[in-house]
Amino acid sequence: MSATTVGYDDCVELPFGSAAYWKAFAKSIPVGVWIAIVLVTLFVIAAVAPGVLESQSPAAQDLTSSLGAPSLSHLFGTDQLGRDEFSRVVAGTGQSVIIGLVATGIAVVAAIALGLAAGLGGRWADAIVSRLLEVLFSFPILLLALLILTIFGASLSTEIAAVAIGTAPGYARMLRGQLVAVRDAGYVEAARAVGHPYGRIVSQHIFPNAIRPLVSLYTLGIGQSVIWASGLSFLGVGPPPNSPDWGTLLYAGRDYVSAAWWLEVAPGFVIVVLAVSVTVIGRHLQDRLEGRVRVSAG
Amino acid sequence: MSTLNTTAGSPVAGSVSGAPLVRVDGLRVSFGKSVEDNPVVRGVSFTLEPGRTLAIVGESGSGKSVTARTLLGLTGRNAKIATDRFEIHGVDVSGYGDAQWRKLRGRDIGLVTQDALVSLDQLRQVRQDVGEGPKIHKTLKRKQELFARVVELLDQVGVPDPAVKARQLPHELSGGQRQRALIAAALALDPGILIADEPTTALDATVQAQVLDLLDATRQRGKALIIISHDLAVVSRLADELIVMRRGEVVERGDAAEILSAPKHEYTQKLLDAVPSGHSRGQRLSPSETASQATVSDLKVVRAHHAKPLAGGNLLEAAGLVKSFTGPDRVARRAVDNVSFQLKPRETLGIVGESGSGKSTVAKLVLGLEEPDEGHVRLAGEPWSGIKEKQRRDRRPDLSIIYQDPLSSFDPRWSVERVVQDTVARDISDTVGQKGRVGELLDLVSLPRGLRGRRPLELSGGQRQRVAIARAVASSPRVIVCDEPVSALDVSIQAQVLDLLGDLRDELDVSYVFISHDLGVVHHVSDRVLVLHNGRVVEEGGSDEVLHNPREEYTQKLVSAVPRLRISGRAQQVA
Amino acid sequence: MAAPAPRRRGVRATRWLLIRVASGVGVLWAAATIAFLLQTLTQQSRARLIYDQRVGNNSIPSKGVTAAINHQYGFDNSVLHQYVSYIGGLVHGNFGVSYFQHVSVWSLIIQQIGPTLILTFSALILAWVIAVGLTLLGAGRHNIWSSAIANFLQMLSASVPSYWVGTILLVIFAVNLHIFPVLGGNPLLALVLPMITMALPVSGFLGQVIQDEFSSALEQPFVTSSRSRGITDFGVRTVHVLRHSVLPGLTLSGWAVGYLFSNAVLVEQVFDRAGIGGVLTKAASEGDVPLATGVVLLSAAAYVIANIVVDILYVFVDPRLRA
Amino acid sequence: MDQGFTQQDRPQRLAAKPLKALGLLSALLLAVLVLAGCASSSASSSSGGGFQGVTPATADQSLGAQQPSAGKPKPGGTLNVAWVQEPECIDAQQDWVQNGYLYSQYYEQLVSAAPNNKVVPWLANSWKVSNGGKTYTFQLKKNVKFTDGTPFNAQAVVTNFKDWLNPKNTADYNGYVAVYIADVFKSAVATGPYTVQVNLTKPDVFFLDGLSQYAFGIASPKQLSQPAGVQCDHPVGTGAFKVDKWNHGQDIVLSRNKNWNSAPANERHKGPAYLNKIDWRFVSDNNTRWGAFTSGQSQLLYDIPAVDWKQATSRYQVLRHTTGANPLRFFVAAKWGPLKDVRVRQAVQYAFNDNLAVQTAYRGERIPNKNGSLSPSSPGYDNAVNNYYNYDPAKAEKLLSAAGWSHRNAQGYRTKNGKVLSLRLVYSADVVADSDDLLLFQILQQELQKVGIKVTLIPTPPSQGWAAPQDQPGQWDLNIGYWVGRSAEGFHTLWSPKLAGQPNPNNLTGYFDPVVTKLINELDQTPAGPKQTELAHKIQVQLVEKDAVVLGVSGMQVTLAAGPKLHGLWQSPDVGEPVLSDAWLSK
Repeated sequence: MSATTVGYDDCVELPFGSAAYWKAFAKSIPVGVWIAIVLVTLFVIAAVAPGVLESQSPAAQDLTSSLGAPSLSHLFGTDQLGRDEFSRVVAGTGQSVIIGLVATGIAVVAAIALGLAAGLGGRWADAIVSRLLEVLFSFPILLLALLILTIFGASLSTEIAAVAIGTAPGYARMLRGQLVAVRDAGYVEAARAVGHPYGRIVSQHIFPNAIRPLVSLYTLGIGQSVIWASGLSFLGVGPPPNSPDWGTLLYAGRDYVSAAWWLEVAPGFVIVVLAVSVTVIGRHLQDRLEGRVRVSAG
Repeated sequence: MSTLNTTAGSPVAGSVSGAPLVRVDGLRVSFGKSVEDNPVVRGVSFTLEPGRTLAIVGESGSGKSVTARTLLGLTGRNAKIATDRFEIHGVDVSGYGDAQWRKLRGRDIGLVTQDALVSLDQLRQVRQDVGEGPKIHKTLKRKQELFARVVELLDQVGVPDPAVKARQLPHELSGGQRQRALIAAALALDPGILIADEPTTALDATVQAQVLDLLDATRQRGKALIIISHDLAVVSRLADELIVMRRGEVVERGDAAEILSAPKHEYTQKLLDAVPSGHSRGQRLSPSETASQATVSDLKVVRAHHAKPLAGGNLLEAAGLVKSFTGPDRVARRAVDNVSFQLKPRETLGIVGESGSGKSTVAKLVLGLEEPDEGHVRLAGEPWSGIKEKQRRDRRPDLSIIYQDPLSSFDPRWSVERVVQDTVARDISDTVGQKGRVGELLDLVSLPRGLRGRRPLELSGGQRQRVAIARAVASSPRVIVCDEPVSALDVSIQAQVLDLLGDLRDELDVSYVFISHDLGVVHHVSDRVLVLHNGRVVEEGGSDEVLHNPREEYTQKLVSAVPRLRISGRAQQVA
Repeated sequence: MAAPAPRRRGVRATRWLLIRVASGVGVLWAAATIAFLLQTLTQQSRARLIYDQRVGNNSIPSKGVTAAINHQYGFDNSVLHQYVSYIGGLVHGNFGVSYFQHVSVWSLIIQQIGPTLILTFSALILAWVIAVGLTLLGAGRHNIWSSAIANFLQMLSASVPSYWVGTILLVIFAVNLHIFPVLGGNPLLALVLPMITMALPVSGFLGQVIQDEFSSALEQPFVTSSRSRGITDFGVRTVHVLRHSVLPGLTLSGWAVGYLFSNAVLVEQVFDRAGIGGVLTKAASEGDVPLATGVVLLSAAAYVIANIVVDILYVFVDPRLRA
Repeated sequence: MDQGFTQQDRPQRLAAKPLKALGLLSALLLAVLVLAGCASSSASSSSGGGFQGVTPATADQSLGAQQPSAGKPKPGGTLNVAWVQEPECIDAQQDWVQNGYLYSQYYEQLVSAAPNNKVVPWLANSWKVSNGGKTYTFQLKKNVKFTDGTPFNAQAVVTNFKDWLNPKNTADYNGYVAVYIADVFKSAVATGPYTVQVNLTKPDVFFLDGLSQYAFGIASPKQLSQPAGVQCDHPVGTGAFKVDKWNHGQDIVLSRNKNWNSAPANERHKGPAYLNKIDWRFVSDNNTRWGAFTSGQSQLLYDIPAVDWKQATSRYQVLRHTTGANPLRFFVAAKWGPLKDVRVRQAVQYAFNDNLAVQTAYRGERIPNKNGSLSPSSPGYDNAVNNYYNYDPAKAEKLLSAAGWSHRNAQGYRTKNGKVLSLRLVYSADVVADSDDLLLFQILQQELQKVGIKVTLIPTPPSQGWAAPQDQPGQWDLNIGYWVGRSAEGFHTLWSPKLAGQPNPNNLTGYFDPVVTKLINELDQTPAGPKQTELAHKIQVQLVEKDAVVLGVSGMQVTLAAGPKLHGLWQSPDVGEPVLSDAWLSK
């Protein structure tokens, strides 16, 4: 027998909330995750208060300096109308991030409803919802989104709905699996043996534990949603071409990729940075929730 | 079992004849920055001669497995190793690189690890793993030759139907067959040295005995054997020499028989004392400093609130329990078949059985977590099975459980305090009162106060089991079902937990249904014993009666298979 | 215990496959139902849509014309009648008629599905090659930097919009360096850039699961056990560990087919390749509902088939499932 | 055999949001024109109803590098063409102008468009106008066969007329044809095997102009009898090329019609085309299309991306044709909203810096034109009208203040009674407006913002077809569009209150001025000459100067770039189609 018990007697318990705790907490976060947090903070600032980051008005045209290469005064260069591309990217953050947040949010909420029905609703509910998920899963996400846009017409809300519908089955399936696993977990049995009512067991144990991975998945999903949504804009079937989101900038920049590469590279780069940042944070959250990262002195 | 043929594999190039097979002086191993940085092995020395068996004994974290692996150059990439002298076949191997070690592995030294299910590649046929050594070392190139050798090896280690089994997957073999196959794989190139690292852990007692016989036969044919174990009984059967390790250090070494009969070091003594058996009944297994410090009287008061007076003589009564499960092949199997027993107040009923005997299912039926197909359970004279969960809920505090794996029975998000509080909350509504009671309970099981804010994952195995016990007694139950509560623990921790359970029985006036595969443990704790086999009760009676003088053949086999400490003059027997 | 007779095993396998196929057909039936319901939800009058596209201007159709179109396309039947004839048509491979191209949806798609399938599956294979190659080289090494870099690369490639990478690759390697054709040309050469573009994100996702599993399999006792028989590091990685780590990758591959189909729509657009992507985008932007639905349904079918294949491969890789 | 076809059912209201078309003639063509006279021997080369002479400033051009002299034309080879939009159907019954370029490769009309608004013989060798301009008698070419072997004769022409104008025949009904002739068409009768007589209800001086356009291509009667789906994929004409295969989503392969003997009078060489095959690829993406062209994979590029215009003109031979009829312009809502006030409409005119906007958005590819009522390439175009509203923001501000929009809010927008002066600019994304047009809108947005007018851009998605609610009356204030044709017949198409007996669907503004209507009626019956010019002038002044119901942007320019190996390319004066029967490839 190799009982893999690790002695934690060396660890000094830190009171939650103390200065020392926070210091240790900060130390337990790797540098890469810190960078990601800083970047995401910048994105949040750009979304909430774009004026802070914009070096000039994103709409200010200067037709005499159109298609200027990146420089100190124009970090991402200027576009066809001499507008500062950096400011335009900043201005587009709000809508893009909202698409990501809302689409993923709707997907997660729908997934929770479906997942709960399947995971806890009994054999029939499980069978029906699981089949439904399998069916939804069989529709490739972008194709389903395009079909929805075909039928309901292109608009920002349809796009968000399409991305949400496309991504929800993935979350729901995961949540269902999680619920089923948690339902049979030892601590649920232990709680039953104590004599707690089932409702309390669901709310205290099953749901919180099953939902945990969704927190990090939600984070990971935001990046993918932004990518899908910008893909729809790229196909020209997303929101109106003059809306300020990144996908539209990419779509507009494509014509200029030879003449003014920065118009294509900059918004794409920003999407990648956002997606990677939230992925890094999401994975770190995953590690934390699964207990792979601990806050301790030493 | 046919004799193993010794078509000797070639020894190390340049080996010095007459030199010991292995000679290690001052072995130090560390996984830190340097060999001095928090070493896990701190100066181990031994020599190994042909036909001799060296046993290395210790609890987890003693460094015994690391020591064994160092002999194969498998300590790990980031291990720092230093020796004063390190020779195999008289050749200095201290500076060997991986390529040089590879030539030794399998050919000169074979390794048998524990838990054959995961030590064999589950995605490959048994023959592929068994024949891997000859294939890698290119001693047998033709497919037919290789297969013939595999069949021969499997036959030699006593795997029935070897030609068929060779083509099966590990999970299609029984546990014993797998362990034999693993030994066959280690013997494939006929190495002079065989290292067996916990070779019988996780095996049922009867199978364990067979595997030990097999290893013994190997040794008798001139192999040198190094056996690593936490179990002194296992070791006592085979070892010529014994090394006892603790925290990387050798605390005692010498002739096995001498050490076991007259241990010089107190740690060795403690280990020997900690082994539970029929003889240890009523005695403490661990030094007494871990005894509970709580004032138990408070706890008894709580009990009075909800315990109904006992009607009739039996606290718990199971009659004709039957439970079937449908397997993936849609065939229903009876996991429990006509099991009946009674439990009287302050009594401990031991339920013994090997894996698959249905003992855990009995636990679930007793707890009312599963409904029996037939038969019934009564608790304190009132029906416990066949009623609605709602009706059971109020009476659940009378019954609680301690699991083998406490970790999975704790919500991973919750602190130790909250885990216990969750149970307390049934009876006490105000938070201050709950916290106070939790404190008392954790004091009762002697869990250090500093650990109470931690999550279960951050505790050691013994600490976790203490939390589980605190939770189990929190509702002041009349009956606690203990399902293999000490199987995952080191022997000294096991001793502490068993002592704690014993103390609580006396102090809290509870009865136990104690389920275990370990006859020694069951004998130590139980007043009466129930022997289960394939879901049926084979034998029942007072524990001394059943375990000393078993009437049924199965029980006899079970009892005789238990490894005993073979100590001259101290003639200890487990059962 | 004797091995089951081969014939019995064959019968069982056939039965398993039949059940699997039947459930796949069930999924497709449900998918078709959903697709049908979506079609009936089309916001505009479908007759108006057809009329508009046909006349190419914004005149208003007379009632007679509308009725003629409604009759021609069967929109004047009850929903149930439409549903029955739609599903009935699907059974016979009739996906309806394109509103604007007047030919059967099936014939339009069948012309285009080939290049998409080639692109999708070659990208999947390339993704596997990249993921497995990097894993064999990098996973479980104790060099923190190399695993951190590998990890980062995987996250990066999973976070990069394919159309963006595609555009950049196209401009650099085709438009400017002329290494690959911009349009058409040698079909193999023309496949290279789109294939890489498609494979990148999938290799990131695949790499993550394969590598995770690979690393944990590398810690398994059977690895130590095999090493104790003298196997080389490379040997243990390829002979033992790889097979274990491939399993979650296979599961993911079923999903990846859908993901690749999605990305094919974008990548085909970027590289102006033939394929269902162009058909769908055009159908979507014009409102050619039967065509869009047909593409989506056939992709669902491809997904279902791919998952059956994955299940079969799974059994192939994991012999435990054969019993 | 006097089978005729009398139009009984008037076609439904037709037509259109302006078509993105391009017609033009190249300067090369001018030089070659003379040939037309020789080639048409007995043809009564009559002029169409249009005007004589071309405004020099807007002459079609051959720009950029001249092709090196490549010696004598060599037959053979495959021409790779990089085009933009792929049609739904490629038979002539789908009248989208993007299809027109293709049709011209395999369909032929009775008459051919020639420079200076002339028409010259094509499938008709000659024609006579009689009955006071109400009867046209065409003598057809003999021994001409459709590429499916069907003989071309009078009956075939009658069948085409019949099908074009029969709204019940949904497969063959031709909305574009209807717009042109439904108001005057009475019947088409085969008066001999090779004689067709077309009777009109009243004289129409633009009738021949209409017949010269791509939509009037004569299809094989056998083709017309096929179901819609077959026709869609397999058009059959008499042209220099025939359709081999349409790989949907990718390309259309055309091959030479070896028996071609029906060249128009303005064709530059005799006998079948030089090119063996044409691979007509659809590459909607600007980048890829340009890349395919510069890498030499395509020898002929359509619609040069504005951003590459400079490079194209400096490195390649570039052809540019300005289409006739109506230029690129905004409809200005005169019947509702703030623009109901003519002063506000005029202010918008003054506030729009067309030179800067067009130069920035199109980078030289297009030429600014503020006269939104008539294309600069159309005879009769009045340049004075173009200059009437020269950029003058100060005047704009004055007009707005005078109109009561004198207050400004915090954002700087003008208000009246608390209402912001706000305009909705509606455009059909990707169909009418491309990404370059979008830049133009954004510049206009900024220009108008400077004088205190707020502009919101509202795209109508392609999936809403031509019935977008945003295009309905009252839902927009500025609406971009163009109408491609040959010349002043565009007035009739856009500004007549009725078209083919129905309220005019091409006019979204609801503005129908009785004075203008009267002038248009007069114009349609007035042969070319000073009187006609005078009428056209009056209409332009009324529409632009007085009522400001259109805001001109630029002419509609159709651009082609030819690779170094492609020679002999020219653009038809119809809508600027590349004439590939004269083109050839050097090694």
